[in-house]
Amino acid sequence: MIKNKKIPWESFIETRAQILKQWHTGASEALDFEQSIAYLKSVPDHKNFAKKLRLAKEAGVTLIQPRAGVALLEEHIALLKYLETAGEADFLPCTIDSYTRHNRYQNAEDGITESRKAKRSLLNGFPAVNYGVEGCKQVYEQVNLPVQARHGTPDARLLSEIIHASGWTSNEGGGISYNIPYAKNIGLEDTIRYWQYCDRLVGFYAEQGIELNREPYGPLTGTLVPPSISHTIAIIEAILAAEQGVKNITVGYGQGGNVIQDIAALQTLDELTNYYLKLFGYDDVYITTVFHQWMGGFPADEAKSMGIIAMASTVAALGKATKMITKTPHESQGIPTKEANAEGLRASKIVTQLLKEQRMRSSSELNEEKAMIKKEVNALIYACLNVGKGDLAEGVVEAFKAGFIDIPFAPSEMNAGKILPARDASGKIRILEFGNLAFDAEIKQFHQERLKERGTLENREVSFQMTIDDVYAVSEGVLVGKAKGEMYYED
Amino acid sequence: MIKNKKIPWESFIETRAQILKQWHTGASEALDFEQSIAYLKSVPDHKNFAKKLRLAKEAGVTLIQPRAGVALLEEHIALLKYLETAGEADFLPCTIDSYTRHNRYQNAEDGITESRKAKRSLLNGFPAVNYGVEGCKQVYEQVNLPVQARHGTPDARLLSEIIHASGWTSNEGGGISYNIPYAKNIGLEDTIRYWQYCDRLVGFYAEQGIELNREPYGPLTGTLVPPSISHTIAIIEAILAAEQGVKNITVGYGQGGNVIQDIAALQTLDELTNYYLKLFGYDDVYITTVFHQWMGGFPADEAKSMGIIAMASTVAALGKATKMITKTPHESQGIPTKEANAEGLRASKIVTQLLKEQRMRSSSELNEEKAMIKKEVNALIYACLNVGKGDLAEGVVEAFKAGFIDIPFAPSEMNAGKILPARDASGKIRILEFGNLAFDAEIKQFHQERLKERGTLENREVSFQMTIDDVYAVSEGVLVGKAKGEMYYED
Amino acid sequence: MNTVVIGVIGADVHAVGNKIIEHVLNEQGFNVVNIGVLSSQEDFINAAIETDAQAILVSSLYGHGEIDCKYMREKCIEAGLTKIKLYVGGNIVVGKQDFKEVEQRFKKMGFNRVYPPGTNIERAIKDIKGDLNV
Amino acid sequence: MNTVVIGVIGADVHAVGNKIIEHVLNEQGFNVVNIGVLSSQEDFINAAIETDAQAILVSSLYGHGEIDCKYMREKCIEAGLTKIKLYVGGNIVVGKQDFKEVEQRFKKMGFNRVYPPGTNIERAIKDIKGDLNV
Ligand code: B12
Ligand code: B12
Repeated sequence: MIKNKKIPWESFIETRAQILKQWHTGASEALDFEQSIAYLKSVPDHKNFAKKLRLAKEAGVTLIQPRAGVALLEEHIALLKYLETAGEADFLPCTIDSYTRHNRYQNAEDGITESRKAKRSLLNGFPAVNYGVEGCKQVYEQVNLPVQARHGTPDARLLSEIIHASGWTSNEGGGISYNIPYAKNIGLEDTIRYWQYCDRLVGFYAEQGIELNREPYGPLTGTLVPPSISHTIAIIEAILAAEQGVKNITVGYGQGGNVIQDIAALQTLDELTNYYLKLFGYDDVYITTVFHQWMGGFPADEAKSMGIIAMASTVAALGKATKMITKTPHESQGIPTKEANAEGLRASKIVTQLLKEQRMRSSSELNEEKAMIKKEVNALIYACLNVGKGDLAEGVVEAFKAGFIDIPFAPSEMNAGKILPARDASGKIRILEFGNLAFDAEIKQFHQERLKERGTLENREVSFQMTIDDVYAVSEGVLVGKAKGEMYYED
Repeated sequence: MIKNKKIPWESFIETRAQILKQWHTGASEALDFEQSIAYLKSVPDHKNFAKKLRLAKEAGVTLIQPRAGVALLEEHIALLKYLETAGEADFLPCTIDSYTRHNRYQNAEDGITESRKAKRSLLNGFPAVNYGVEGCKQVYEQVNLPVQARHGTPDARLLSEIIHASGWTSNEGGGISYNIPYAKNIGLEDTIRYWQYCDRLVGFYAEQGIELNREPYGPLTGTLVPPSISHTIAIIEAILAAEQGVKNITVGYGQGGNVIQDIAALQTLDELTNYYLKLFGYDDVYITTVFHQWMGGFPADEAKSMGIIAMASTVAALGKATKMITKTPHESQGIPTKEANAEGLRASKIVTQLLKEQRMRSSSELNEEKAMIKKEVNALIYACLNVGKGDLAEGVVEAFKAGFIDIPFAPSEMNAGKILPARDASGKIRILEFGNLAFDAEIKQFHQERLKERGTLENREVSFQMTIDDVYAVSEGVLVGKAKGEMYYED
Repeated sequence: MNTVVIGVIGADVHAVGNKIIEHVLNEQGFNVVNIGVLSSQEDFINAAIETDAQAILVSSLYGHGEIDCKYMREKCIEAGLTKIKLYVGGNIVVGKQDFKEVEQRFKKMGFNRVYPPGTNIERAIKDIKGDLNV
Repeated sequence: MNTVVIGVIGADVHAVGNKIIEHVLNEQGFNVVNIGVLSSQEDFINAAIETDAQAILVSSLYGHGEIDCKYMREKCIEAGLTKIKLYVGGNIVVGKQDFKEVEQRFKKMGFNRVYPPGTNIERAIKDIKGDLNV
């Protein structure tokens, strides 16, 4: 059974030899640690993800980062440059294509070839492994901002080796968050092990005096995920990363839609992650937060999408997220053009800048929400520790098996898939069906009461139909889904 | 001296005869009260401004309205129809051109002629008086939403006669708010008298069982106006309107930029207006509020403008404004195209709809801000009453003369023009130079302390340079203006 | 009973729409065989053969739909599914493209009906019922 | 001393930019004659004659600039102001138009320099100083 234990150096090195053979680009000399360390040490502070995040947190400002990645290297670089200048991005991403995410490097290679022929990207991201360190270094060298890999890769070991050796100073992902929402039948133990490797790599660089950032992927399925559930995953992945020696971690959260719940979530995410890291003895980890603009279905209309983007930015700024991942007016349609991507960025930029001196202060509503989130996270973490007999890695695997932790709408068979979320009358995400979720009666009652309130108000049963209505709601322009045929009061 | 006294019917009728002679369209038979009353009685509820506002307030939803007006009748109608359908507007405006606002009907006529020749609007609004009741009825009849005249006309008597007789169920303006920001040397007594006439007209229709809405113009110069000052004007104009028999009033406020100050302003605007109306014995006036999206200089970039628009919508929704006047991505450039106007509307619409179940609850910061606004408004109203020996009409005229009330950046010579506003460290609008503003030492100290805090933080003098920096700030993408050469921390 | 196979093709893991389509088709009286996300053409075809399905509803959200759906009609015919109806929907190409063109491309590949992003599934069900004479 | 007349032309009441222009020009050592908002061509010309000004800075924000500025150069010449420099800035036409074209239109009307929306006044002052050899 998997344990939350630092991978011994010899065993890491042994695995590494295997990993680097998975695709021919793994054979590059630039992957020799001597070379990669020297290269990473040459990264200036303003291109170092970890350092820039520290500065932002101290200044109390929310920095912005888009998603972006295309099949062809030159085009990818041109895209990033555009987002840096015309988009005023603070951080750059390289969003990796889905074949690479599933380690299908041959498919990705074909995708590159076909894209060259078609003269447009047929891949939904940048196939970093295929380009190898040489290609990825070009990306890093030709931009002036910190670069991060963003993906959804259950086994990102080769990818991680390549990107860090190329000067990319952050890597998104985690053994749970890049499995449950992104895979169907890959074991959790496996993916946790894979990501322990990725973390160990970052921990190794840390030992060499190189500070890299790691970002557990917060929003999970992006669809009505209650904050306590995504927080629990984020905290566990932060702890697993810290054990491998990671010193700079950004925990994430996807906008839910209720302003107060979202700000409560942002504040508790920071507070709880710090609390648990210290509790488990990881004293020197620097924590920042990332807020994802609405991750569910978008409306087709571009102006309305811009509305959501700026509204989300208001929440991120008032909640003092350190970073925000932006969406674009093309979200509902497909991968955005560079222009659309930059529009989303600039709308976000002005809002975060306008509000940088402001923050949401406590109120009884905010305090109640924060207290609930904390109570729920504590219950979930406790359940994991309990079934893991004190070990969080083992614990989380067992907790998923038992359904003590359960993520709505996830494709993975490792996930019980029994809980159903729905919004309460003010749009806060609550739980309708608990499955085996490790909540006590008091917590459950709180959720049930809130949903009953909504049911009474809307004069209907609290049922799966509410969940469905809520899934559609935002793309139809409201937050709380209304029963079919019911009049929306809007004019 | 002017008094806050209902205009006697005979004297109203006498003046009316003169007014209707100001331009040939005043001679229309449709202006006979018998005809206009019958016409107004045929207006269905969903096209009645006053009734739709009531419904919105009860539902707790924020409805939206653009600005729009062009020189040619057919084009103006097409524009409104477009904003109704493609823009999803809830209310329609007819923004009146600047020649009409200054009663220069011959200039407006020339503008119509030249616009026909040029095949594009050379006027900055719709010249309603020139089109007369016949033209204005066409506007009303061809749309499905309530229609309002929005202008800035010191003497809008003829205009008001024409628009109401045409089925337009709301009129923006007031004797102070359509003078001080919109004129240079027209006496306050005169404009108050003109607007008493407009209100008396609405009051007359009310006696006939026709509910029309009146909207004092809230944002004044749109430039760093402290909420207490615009509130005071709004409250006084509401009282003057109520005295003339107006029963449905929408008081307004222009976004300042600090979220908490803006929400405090929205809440106190409603609370104070109701309080003072009752205090003066006007018991049956229905009050709603209107929030104006940022009224100062906009950034040139369209995406950033959309960001401001949606951020403003977030504030309006959380502050539960009944109505919001929207801006467009073309704001910094010029009168928007219909497409740009509709984009601003749709971005606003989705935000107000998403947030319709949410509102900002009290917190100590909000409470403090509300208490300050109330204290300041009370001081200003008290000063007016005092110099007016109990009469608010006389009082406000005297108060302006003495500089007890003073509006920043106003063009009018009736305004002392001695106060200077500036933002505090969190972007709240405070006062730097008080002139003769009727604030006591305690209030002044509060403002001074807040500004000193900012000065210390920015390590510079509290001076007019701060005001200038703040005027430019939003168009440069920040709220609190920074001293020249100072680094903005943004990346 | 009208049996339809649904699933999400290729390396695509978008599960939300798939779960909702299952629910709504069930509600509307179909016998729904849901092979879920990350399904290959073979998975779809095998499921259709095993369950004697009349239609396959392919979802593709992540952008690789154009690559993943190539030769699907040919493979159906090879496998003996000569009469099966093929539907595809979701965000089936990379980026915001002119949908008329996209539709043509997929019709040429042998899909009977092609749906644009964010299609309301209930509207599509009307088409399907018509096509299958339900 | 370099005297310049500033003001806002026509039925235009936008006062904020005007007040800031006055402040900045003063700071930069100009002798500023501010005739304020709602000023006619005659007001500008009379002020320039009375104060022996070397330049007139016309602001127009509200959209009627094109109508309001017509024949201003001709009137200046008539009044004997044959050498005066004419500048115009603000939002001088209705709507978002191609600025190159707008500039041409106003140059034809006899304006020496034409400024687009949101022009930073300090940058314009550099031009003015150059033109007046300050
Ligand atoms: C939620 C979401 C996610 C979640 C998915 C969680 C999960 N496991 O389900 C997460 C965050 C994990 C995710 C990941 C990724 N996503 Co995603 N995601 C979305 C998002 C925001 C909403 C999708 C959704 O759930 N909608 C709600 C459901 C109810 O609607 P639906 O899926 O559209 O399905 C309905 C209809 O389309 C229709 N329908 C669907 N299929 C069919 C078939 C037929 C025959 C018919 C008739 C109808 C029909 O009926 C359904 C029910 O009403 C969309 C954008 C959007 N729509 O706003 C992007 C989007 C689909 N994702 C996209 C991408 C690219 C990715 C990633 C590659 C990451 C990236 N580059 O950013 C990865 C891919 C991972 C992988 N290997 O698949 C792109 C696809 C781009 C394109 N086609 O050009 C989109 C469009 C976003 C964008 N504009 O870039 N994503
Ligand atoms: C604040 C404002 C108002 C306030 C003005 C208060 C007051 N009395 O001053 C109020 C609310 C009263 C108002 C009213 C109206 N406004 Co107004 N207003 C604005 C707004 C938002 C900001 C203007 C401002 O103060 N900017 C800040 C100052 C510092 O900048 P500035 O004025 O641009 O001036 C600077 C530069 O341009 C430059 N500059 C200016 N002049 C010159 C001249 C020279 C020679 C040089 C070198 C430089 C220069 O230097 C200045 C200092 O840096 C603008 C839009 C915008 N810019 O975002 C619309 C805008 C100017 N208004 C507009 C309109 C149409 C109106 C109204 C007709 C109402 C309406 N239809 O909506 C009325 C007109 C009333 C009238 N008779 O004039 C339009 C003009 C449209 C066009 N040209 O196509 C604008 C562009 C908004 C829009 N997009 O529709 N407005």
